[in-house]
Amino acid sequence: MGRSMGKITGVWEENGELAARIQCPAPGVPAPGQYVLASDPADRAAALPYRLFPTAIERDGFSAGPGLPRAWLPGSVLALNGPLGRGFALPEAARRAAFACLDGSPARLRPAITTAISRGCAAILFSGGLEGALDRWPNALEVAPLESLPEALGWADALALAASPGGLAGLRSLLGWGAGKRLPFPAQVLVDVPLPCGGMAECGACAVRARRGYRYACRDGPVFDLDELEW
Amino acid sequence: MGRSMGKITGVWEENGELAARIQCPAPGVPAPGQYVLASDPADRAAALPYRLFPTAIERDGFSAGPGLPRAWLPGSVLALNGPLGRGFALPEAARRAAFACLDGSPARLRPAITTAISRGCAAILFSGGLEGALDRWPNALEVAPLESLPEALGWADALALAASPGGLAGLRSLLGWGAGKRLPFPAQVLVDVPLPCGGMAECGACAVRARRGYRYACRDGPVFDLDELEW
Amino acid sequence: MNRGCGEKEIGRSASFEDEVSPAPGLEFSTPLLNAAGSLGFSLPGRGAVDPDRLGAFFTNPVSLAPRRPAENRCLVPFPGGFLLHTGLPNPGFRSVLRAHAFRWARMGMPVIVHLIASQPEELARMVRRLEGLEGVSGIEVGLHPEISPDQAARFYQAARGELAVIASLPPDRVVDLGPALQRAGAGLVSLAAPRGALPGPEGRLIHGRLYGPALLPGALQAVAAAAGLGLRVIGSGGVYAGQDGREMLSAGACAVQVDAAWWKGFEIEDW
Amino acid sequence: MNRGCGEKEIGRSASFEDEVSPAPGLEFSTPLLNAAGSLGFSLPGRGAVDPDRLGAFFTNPVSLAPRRPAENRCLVPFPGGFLLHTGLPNPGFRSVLRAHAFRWARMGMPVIVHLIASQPEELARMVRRLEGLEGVSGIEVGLHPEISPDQAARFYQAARGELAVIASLPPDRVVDLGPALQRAGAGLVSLAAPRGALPGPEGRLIHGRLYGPALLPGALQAVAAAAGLGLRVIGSGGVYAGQDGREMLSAGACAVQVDAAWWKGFEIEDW
Ligand SMILES: Cc1cc2nc3c(=O)[nH]c(=O)nc-3n(C[C@H](O)[C@H](O)[C@H](O)COP(=O)(O)OP(=O)(O)OC[C@H]3O[C@@H](n4cnc5c(N)ncnc54)[C@H](O)[C@@H]3O)c2cc1C
Ligand SMILES: Cc1cc2nc3c(=O)[nH]c(=O)nc-3n(C[C@H](O)[C@H](O)[C@H](O)COP(=O)(O)OP(=O)(O)OC[C@H]3O[C@@H](n4cnc5c(N)ncnc54)[C@H](O)[C@@H]3O)c2cc1C
Ligand SMILES: Cc1cc2nc3c(=O)[nH]c(=O)nc-3n(C[C@H](O)[C@H](O)[C@H](O)COP(=O)(O)O)c2cc1C
Ligand SMILES: Cc1cc2nc3c(=O)[nH]c(=O)nc-3n(C[C@H](O)[C@H](O)[C@H](O)COP(=O)(O)O)c2cc1C
Ligand code: FES
Ligand code: FES
Repeated sequence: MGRSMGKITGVWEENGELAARIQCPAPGVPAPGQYVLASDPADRAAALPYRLFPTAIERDGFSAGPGLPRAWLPGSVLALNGPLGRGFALPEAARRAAFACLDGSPARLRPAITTAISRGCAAILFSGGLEGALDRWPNALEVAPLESLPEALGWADALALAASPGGLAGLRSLLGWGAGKRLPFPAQVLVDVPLPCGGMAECGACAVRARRGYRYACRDGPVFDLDELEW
Repeated sequence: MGRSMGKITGVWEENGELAARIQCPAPGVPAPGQYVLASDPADRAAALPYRLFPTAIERDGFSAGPGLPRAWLPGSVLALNGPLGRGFALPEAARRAAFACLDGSPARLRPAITTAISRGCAAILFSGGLEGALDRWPNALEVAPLESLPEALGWADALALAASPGGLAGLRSLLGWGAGKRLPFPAQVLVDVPLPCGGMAECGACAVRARRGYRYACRDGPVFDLDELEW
Repeated sequence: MNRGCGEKEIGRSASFEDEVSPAPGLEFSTPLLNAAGSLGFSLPGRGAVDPDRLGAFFTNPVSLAPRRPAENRCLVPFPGGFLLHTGLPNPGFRSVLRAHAFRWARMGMPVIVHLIASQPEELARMVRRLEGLEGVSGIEVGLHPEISPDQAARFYQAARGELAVIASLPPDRVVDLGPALQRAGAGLVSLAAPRGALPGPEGRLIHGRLYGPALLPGALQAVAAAAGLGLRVIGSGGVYAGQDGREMLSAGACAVQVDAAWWKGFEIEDW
Repeated sequence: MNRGCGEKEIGRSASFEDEVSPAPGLEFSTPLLNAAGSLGFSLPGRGAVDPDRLGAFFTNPVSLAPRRPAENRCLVPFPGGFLLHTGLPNPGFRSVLRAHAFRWARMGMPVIVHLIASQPEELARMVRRLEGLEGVSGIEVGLHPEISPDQAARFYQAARGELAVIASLPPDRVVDLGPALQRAGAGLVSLAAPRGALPGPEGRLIHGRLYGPALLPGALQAVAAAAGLGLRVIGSGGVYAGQDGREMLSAGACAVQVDAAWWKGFEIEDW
């Protein structure tokens, strides 16, 4: 889609931080796992656009946050660049999807979870905790502590993760899964790295170590097949 | 008074900019023409405190602005330093007070005007315009265009000005008043200069050229007897 | 103070309507440029930047051998800006040419290739190869932050040849590197992003390049210092609006590079 | 890298509980200091700063002759900071002594007098007069932004005598002035506010000192550079919170000066 203008139509607090709903043209709405770069043209002090991952997706907009700038008030106009990158593509045939948030906010997994459940898939979210109001999560979602993620190995037929590179480095030991060994089902991971240029500059800030060399999360990700990466 | 904590109890727009009411301990309330330095402890990016001139004075607080930071929302806590400096001291006996705003916002003169009127003094404000809602100004106030300020020379028995150093430099030609000649009544001027240190550092940013050398507006002003200054 | 790039403009600053000739053989149709590293190796697609409004295109930094991203790469925000440490990853000179030279030939504006090298000989090898290339009008030589004045002069001399050469100075080294470069024959310089240090995500101090509107005052000072030495200077640092660019021209720059502001959505139309 | 001030601390950074001895004859009860120009000629009243928590007091800059405010004095904000041009007004050395020397004697902490001079002889005259004065433990010598390495060494030598001498370096001159000062015998430096330029209220470019949290990355870089040369360095620039000061100590500073953050209401208690 590229550049468009968006408008903040609502803000609220989640865990003491600002979250917002942003209205934008339909082609500007990101799919689960994609991102949008947003700037408030009135904020002269901002050096970079904000990286927004959708936490809820609608036809004419999406929600993002928590962690947005306090100065983003309802009515604010935003310059948007997106949707950018590759989102989640869980197998259509998946019937038991495990989701795991290794660090950061699990809200970034919410649209992928909602999509899976709406396809009739059973879903468990393994996470340190659920942020925000419980009513923002689908009723059908089961939630389990992150430590029990190894149990997903026997149950699930697909896995979607969100993790920083550091969190990803701890995945094998969390699962008790031997070095080099592949998981028994398709797995994808949304990698949490800075995305300052969104690919415009090939700046390299978003580089993620892959099996062969590096991948740039802004363009090749931010969602990768787990086996593409070094983990 | 020195340091205290204040709280924003209301915000509104005047001419498209933010104005606010700040609640604080009674000894922290500035008199007309005095100032308070305020910082929002949550605003890590702010390099300096904001200089607040009261635009309305109450027992437990004051109003300030327009021009305050957008991030100052109702409920925000502010670290206050003040009241600082010397305010207006119009002669008790004055019966016909002229007020003139040579540049900037006339709202800084409002508390002095309200005080004069409450003492039974007639008041005319010479100003390029009235900012904000008319109902914030006393009904008894007469308003006249700045160009008619020379008429005050025949009518008034006291004058209170607000001006930047540049505005003050144009006063004699505005009045058609010969170089070195004194006005026929007591006159004071609130000089609009940066007040970054509030006197703490003798930084000199607020220096105002006086008849003899310089005066520091943060400590010797910001309100000066007009004849103290070079004008 | 040298306040223009072309001979005609001595004595007044360039404006964004002007064509400028900062060095023999180099013509910018407008003084608005991009900084190396801000728009990739050739212009990105999606119409993010209108090529007709750009006076020249500066490529990402290119080294002879491929460079991988730094192990401890990171981005650290601070009030008014951010620190970026990437290690300047690039696929190396040959791969860059293979993927982008045909685009440079069709870009419709002068292409300046930004080169980084550890040795003057390395630099010379790359420059000689670029001299034959269609579309390439000049090279910008990245000088590393702690280079000595003698070394800087040697790098400059190694780069001289058929192409226009722009020495990219660390802005805090203008005063001590400028005269040495002038003696070596350099008349045109640009300003690299200043370096700084902040604790990274793991708490250790990371050194990196600084970007953001907070950099403008330091950049204007460096532009004025370079112009004061009699250098023609392409300014950069903290330019986030047309007004910032005009200030830089008034301060003595002959052209202005916009860097990370493109990422925020800098609009050429604002100028 | 020299990571402490006192002999005992080589190899680990100072913390805010430490007493530090940055130079022979100089003892700071804590590494938290104020920068010259931030708290006046002697401590302001009203309890704005708790003198018991400050390791030493640095006076405003003092020149031999009185200095009037610059005609074009001004303050220009920018994202993350502000530019201040005042011309360093002060009533001159004799008047400052008359008004403040008796306070320095009773301050209960080392007093460091910041001196600015156009000539080494001028500096020497002021230093000799201060040597007898009760309470004064050292002097900080302001070096002007465009000084040559030789001149800087001459200023340092003129100041040497009975008092501890701290050379206040422009932060962008650490690399080229540091070695010259070391050869002249200087072991202890501090960092002046960096200079920058922005258009003033009348549109003309104003050069001045820069302050604000946006200056921290450049300051940490300069501290690391000075410590890397083996200098003992008092860091300053952009310190607005205890954490910023601790980063500066980790980067190699032996003590930290807080500047304009006092004006915003910097609380020693936060540390
Ligand atoms: C200011 C500066 C200027 C430099 N200039 C040059 C140059 O001109 N030419 C050159 O060949 N090399 C230069 N270097 C060194 C160069 O940055 C490193 O060699 C490179 O980043 C290492 O990349 P890496 O992925 O191999 O190692 P990394 O894994 O990134 O780092 C290896 C180690 O080096 C340290 N380190 C590396 N880069 C940084 C950094 N930016 N900040 C803090 N610590 C770091 C870390 O402590 C780390 O443990 C410079 C380094 C700095 C800090
Ligand atoms: C970066 C810098 C470093 C300097 N270092 C020294 C020094 O070490 N020793 C020394 O003796 N003098 C130095 N000067 C000059 C000194 O700042 C001026 O002489 C002084 O400010 C003049 O004060 P004034 O009130 O007499 O004149 P002003 O009326 O303030 O200025 C006179 C004219 O000088 C120019 N000017 C003066 N100061 C500035 C400024 N800060 N920014 C932009 N323009 C200015 C203006 O164009 C003005 O028209 C320096 C100036 C600069 C810009
Ligand atoms: C001429 C030049 C040569 C450089 N050579 C190297 C190098 O050989 N190895 C290296 O790790 N970095 C090298 N650098 C990169 C710098 O050290 C630094 O990493 C660069 O400015 C990128 O900034 P960043 O790492 O903060 O992103 C070089 C830089 C320049 C300008
Ligand atoms: C050692 C030293 C000597 C200086 N001498 C003069 C001087 O003689 N005249 C002058 O106008 N400024 C002089 N300056 C002041 C600087 O030019 C500059 O004005 C100072 O750093 C104050 O910054 P500001 O003017 O931006 O506020 C001197 C500064 C230093 C550090
Ligand atoms: S964000 Fe810049 S290359 Fe990916
Ligand atoms: S505001 Fe600093 S001396 Fe007046």
